Amino acid sequence: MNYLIIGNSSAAIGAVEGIRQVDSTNPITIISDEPHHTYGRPLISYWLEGKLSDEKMFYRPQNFYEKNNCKLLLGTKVTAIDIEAQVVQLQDTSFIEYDKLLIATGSRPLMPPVPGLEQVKNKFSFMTYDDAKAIKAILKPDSKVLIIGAGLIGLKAAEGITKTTSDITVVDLADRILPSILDSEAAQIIQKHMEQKDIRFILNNRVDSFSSDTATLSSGETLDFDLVIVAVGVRPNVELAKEAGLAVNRGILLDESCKTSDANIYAAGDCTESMDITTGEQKILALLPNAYMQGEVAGICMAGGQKTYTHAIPMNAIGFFGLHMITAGTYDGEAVVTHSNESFKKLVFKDNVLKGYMMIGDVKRAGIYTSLIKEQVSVSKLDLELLHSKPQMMLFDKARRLEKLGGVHNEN
Amino acid sequence: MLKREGEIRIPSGCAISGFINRSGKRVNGGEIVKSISYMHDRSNGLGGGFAGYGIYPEYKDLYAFHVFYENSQSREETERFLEKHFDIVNLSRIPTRKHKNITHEPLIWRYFLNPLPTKLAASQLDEKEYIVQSVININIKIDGAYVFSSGKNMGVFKAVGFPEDVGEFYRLDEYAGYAWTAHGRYPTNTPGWWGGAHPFALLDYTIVHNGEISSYDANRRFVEMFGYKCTLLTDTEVITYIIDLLNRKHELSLEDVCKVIAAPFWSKIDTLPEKEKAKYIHLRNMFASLLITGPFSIILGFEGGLMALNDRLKLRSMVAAEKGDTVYIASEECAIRAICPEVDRIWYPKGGEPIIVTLNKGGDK
Amino acid sequence: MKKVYVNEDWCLGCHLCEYYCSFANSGESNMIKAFNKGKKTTPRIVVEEGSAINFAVQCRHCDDPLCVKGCISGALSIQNGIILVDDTKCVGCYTCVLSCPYGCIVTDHEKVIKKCDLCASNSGTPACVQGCPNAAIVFEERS
Amino acid sequence: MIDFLYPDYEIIRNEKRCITCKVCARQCANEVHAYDEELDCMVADEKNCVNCQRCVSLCPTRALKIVKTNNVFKENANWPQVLITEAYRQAATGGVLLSSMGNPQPYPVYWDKILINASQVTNPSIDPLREPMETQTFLGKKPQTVKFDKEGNLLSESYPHLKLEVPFMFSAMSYGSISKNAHESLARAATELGTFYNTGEGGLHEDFYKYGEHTIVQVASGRFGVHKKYLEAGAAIEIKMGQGAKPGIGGHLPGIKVGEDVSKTRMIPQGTDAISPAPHHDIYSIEDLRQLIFSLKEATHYEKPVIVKIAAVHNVAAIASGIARSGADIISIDGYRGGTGAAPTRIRDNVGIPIELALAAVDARLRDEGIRNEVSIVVGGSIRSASDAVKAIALGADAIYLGTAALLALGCHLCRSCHGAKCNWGIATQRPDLVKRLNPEIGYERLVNLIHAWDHEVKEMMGGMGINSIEALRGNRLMLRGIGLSEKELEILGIAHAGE
Repeated sequence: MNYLIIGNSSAAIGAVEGIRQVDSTNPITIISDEPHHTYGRPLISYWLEGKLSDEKMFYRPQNFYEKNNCKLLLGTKVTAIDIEAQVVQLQDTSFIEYDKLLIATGSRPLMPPVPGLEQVKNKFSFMTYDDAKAIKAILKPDSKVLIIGAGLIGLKAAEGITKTTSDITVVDLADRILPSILDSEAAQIIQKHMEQKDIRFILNNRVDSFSSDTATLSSGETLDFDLVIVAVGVRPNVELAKEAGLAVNRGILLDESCKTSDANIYAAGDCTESMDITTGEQKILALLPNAYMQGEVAGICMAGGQKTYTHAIPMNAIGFFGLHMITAGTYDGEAVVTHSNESFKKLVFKDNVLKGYMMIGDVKRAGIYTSLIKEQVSVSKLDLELLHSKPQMMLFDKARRLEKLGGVHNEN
Repeated sequence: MLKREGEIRIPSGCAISGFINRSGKRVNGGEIVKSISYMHDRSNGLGGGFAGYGIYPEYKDLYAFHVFYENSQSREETERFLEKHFDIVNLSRIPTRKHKNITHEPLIWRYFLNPLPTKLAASQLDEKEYIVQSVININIKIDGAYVFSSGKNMGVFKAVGFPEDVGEFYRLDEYAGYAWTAHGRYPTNTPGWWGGAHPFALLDYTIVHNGEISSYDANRRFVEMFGYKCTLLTDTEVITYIIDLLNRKHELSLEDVCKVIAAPFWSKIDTLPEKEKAKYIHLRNMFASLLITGPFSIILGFEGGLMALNDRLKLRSMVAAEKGDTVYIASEECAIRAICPEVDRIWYPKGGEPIIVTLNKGGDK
Repeated sequence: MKKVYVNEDWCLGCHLCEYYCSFANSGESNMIKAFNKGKKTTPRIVVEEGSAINFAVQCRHCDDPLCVKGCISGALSIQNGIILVDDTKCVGCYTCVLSCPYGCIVTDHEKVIKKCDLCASNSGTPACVQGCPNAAIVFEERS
Repeated sequence: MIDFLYPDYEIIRNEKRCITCKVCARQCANEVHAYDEELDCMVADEKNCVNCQRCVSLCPTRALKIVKTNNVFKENANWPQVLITEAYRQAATGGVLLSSMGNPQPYPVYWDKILINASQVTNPSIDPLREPMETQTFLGKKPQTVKFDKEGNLLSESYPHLKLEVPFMFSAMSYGSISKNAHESLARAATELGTFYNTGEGGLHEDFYKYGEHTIVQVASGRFGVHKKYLEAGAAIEIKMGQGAKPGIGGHLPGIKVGEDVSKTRMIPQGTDAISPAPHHDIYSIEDLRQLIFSLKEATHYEKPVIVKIAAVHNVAAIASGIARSGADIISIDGYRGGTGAAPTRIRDNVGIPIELALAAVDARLRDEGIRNEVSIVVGGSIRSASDAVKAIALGADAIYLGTAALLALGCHLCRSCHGAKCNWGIATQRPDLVKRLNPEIGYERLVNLIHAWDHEVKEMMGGMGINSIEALRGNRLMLRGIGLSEKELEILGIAHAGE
């Protein structure tokens, strides 16, 4: 048996660890177009901020590949997959055979078609270690930075550079920051907090055109900048899969064992679609935990084990300047909102189950809510008052608690 | 003022010796005197005594009472009592010889007698019980009188002194018996009282004992519920009563008597087959207060036999030997070798396991 | 593997486990120092109090731990069955807080995150177990 | 209104040590401790403090101690402060004073005036670590005959008896007066130890029928929880005629302790006071007792020994003799220091006699009458240690009932506030939040430990005396000597004075 993995991030690492749970011997080959030992992709903002040294960037210890009997081909691009021959072709036109293949190609930043953007010299995306390194190389204390996009990536980028420069402007088309995960009330809290740290937001607006150091907004305002960070979204890297003839929608389509339409090919991570159980829709859930767990399921199944990945939901934990927020699920339903001190919490119920929540500030024990969403626990069985007040195990009945916490089986 | 037996309980160490000829051959009393003399150091001159069985063949159907009198009033009073209740066939002083080490001797008398049938019938007691009650009566009620032997065809001879001196004093070389026991005493604080010397006797039961039982008061208070009165406060006395109660009154075999006084441990009983287990549980439960603890080695003499027993932990020395028809038991091997240098077999009986030797069928009675 | 379990029938809600936990992880040689001058130090065990029921909750050291799988930095790992956090790698994103179905990743301002390590870094029986006055918290093997 | 009542104790809190963990406040059912947010420290109001030591025990930094207040009334040798205070209390309420646990007054404790013998030189002591040492005990009427058939099979009668692997049993403490967890601890410990616990007069909780082989079921004047299944459940039946703490009166369980479970077990309505009549209204004389004994035997097919429990009162020897002749298998005598969950103070402190004297008198009397084998004697109230037990057995007891000592093993600190129903140790209470403080898993183990320890000490003392089975200690009064006792006391105890 010969395993091949395209990609070297969370999904790929999950797959290695999944394979090794079942098969401790057969060789694994990992091909990545990035030149780095596996690193935590979301760590780049912390690195940029100076919170993390280079050696702490690594997602797994230095001896990881060796310990797991992995052959590593870094800086190497796969150009094609031949599903009949069970080989992949590399950029140097050589071939590598596989018995089981994992596609974990991830996603890439979207570049909006704004006139003049192509000519901007100091423009960056914020997806990779190299992106962060490039930004750091050029960033100076008096740099004027323009960030296009007030999503997670854009705002983390803003936080990452705020120690170096204080002239940061974030522009977004939407009426609020983090529009995909927060409602306007929650967004306001974060925005206010970030504004206190001198981040400037221009919302309901867009850049109509760029010159080399100026952006003109649709409102007519012009902004000078020394560098632009573009963070308007990502696009899954599905081309290889598509060209090989695998079933692909927006992302690669998988069954519950993370297998593609070809029996020997699996996929995981940002390049795939998952079933969001809060909506019942197939969608790309570009989240690190999601990537890892898909990768692990794929790995186990590639090695002949059995495991399924079913309880996917959108979820995010993130903090800006010490203000933490955790969100999960979807917000279509009946909301229960509580404010206390500097905290905000919104629980959304539909069809008698918790569908989603947002917590800002006090996020203690949020995972209990997450598990309610994932397990689709009927709230009629729970103590609602306790449920609304804070996440706690007490909201379950005794039998359920025993099962969850103790493995204590009552004699009766 | 030092107190004597009966006023205080006196612990003592001792020597014991005994032998029996199974075929009933009568052996000169000098033998047992010689045997016990070899354990001189186990006595301290404050008490010695002997019991001989088969020594009165001419009076073998009569009870032989040996009595100490402190004065002639007590003798007169006792004899009035005896005459009232018994048919006295013979009475005399017990022959003794002067001995330099034996002093302060009381008046020592012997009576061969039988209960007066009318008195016996009127008492509604069986004969033995009649004897026992009479002996207790004399010992408690008549000041200065003490019956120290009361069986048939047997007799106890005891005094304050070393046992070998006591043997000479009583001229034991002039008696012959099929079984003899002897006792040398090592009391720790007594001026010595003749009645307190051993053996202790009741009917034909005699006990010589080496040890100090720790269960004494538990045993005493129990047997006293059944009409006994422990006047001497000695181990030997209470052990004799226990044996009398179990063997004579409850008709337990001597083997079973041993299972009461040196009962098997519960841990042992638990492993026995059902039938035996039920029996031993019954015995231990019923006679719980007759378990004897603490060190003892005893030789029980009775009509037609000897029984030797050690406490269940064997805290006192006791050795047994066999030569032909004769079985020897003594505190120390030297006491046996002294009178039987070449034995067929010699062994150390285990704690709680009795040696019971009885006359062969047809042996002299 | 031996783990810490709480039997809610015997939990008195006295909160001593929290204090013993904080103390054990304080690095101080005595408890008074650990809480000196009102210093509040967050325990890695949480007592939930109800009207008649109380119980303490701490890391279950799951066999299939969502916190470890979701960790963006590789700070969380399983070593000999114990889920440990490497403070130097943790960036405080709280994805583990989001993931843990028992609410057992503790956050405070002293460290990025804290969690029960079964007192592996201390010694022997976990401090909460030792300190429980009613044996409601036990350290044992359960199937 | 002034009530003239002042706290008996002061709580001394070492502020340097207090870490404000609030465990004292959380654990005090009497609400003595509280946290003051404004002051950010713990405060105390000792008015309701009963000195149960719960807070002291749980304080993780040993910041607490409770001391007797040194606030004193004007000294008066005739009117001690406690009597004055009691008068105030009664003047306020018009009620009978209630107390709990055993008589605490400074009457002589005869156990402390009796010394035990040991072997020296003339006979050897026995090492219990090397030699077998037996404390197994049978309770019940002894067989009177021993006969075998020709095959050696036992023909004799036998009587129902209890076999104890240790000479201790747990004495009657009702479910209601103490908690279910306390009962479970006792039941499990008795089972593990091979001995018996006693339901007391409150019936048997349905969860504990499984411990029946190690249970003595009690029938008291209130007949609470008594039914056929109950009688059949136990290994023996005890008729409670009296209790050492309150001879002459019946039991009283305050309604506050009668919750759902207690009500069901006792077969009485929830929340009502459970009051046992002073006498059994079907026993006005000794012949009536005989009838009840045989009714109970009849009901249980003569398979179970019947115990009659009496309080030690002045003519206890004659009463015991009567009971021994009434068909009882075991007589249990409860001394005036025996415990209670609630008793009128004046009765607890002034009625009855010491168990030492009662036991000595009863044992001697039964022997004098030659009927000691008809019954076993079990004594309680209060045996405080293995040495007390050795003395009791040497005086003539067959076995020992332990009540207070067992509660101590469970954590009782003898604060003597059981009647308040707020026992902070989860023993003498029915409040669920307090009851759970006694984890039977711990409780039973501590009971087992205590009895094992005492049993071992008994064996050690026996070994010292050269005795290797408890039968040989029983009634062995020669092993005892009195010290500082009068001729009369020595005579009653049947022992000599030390030095004799």
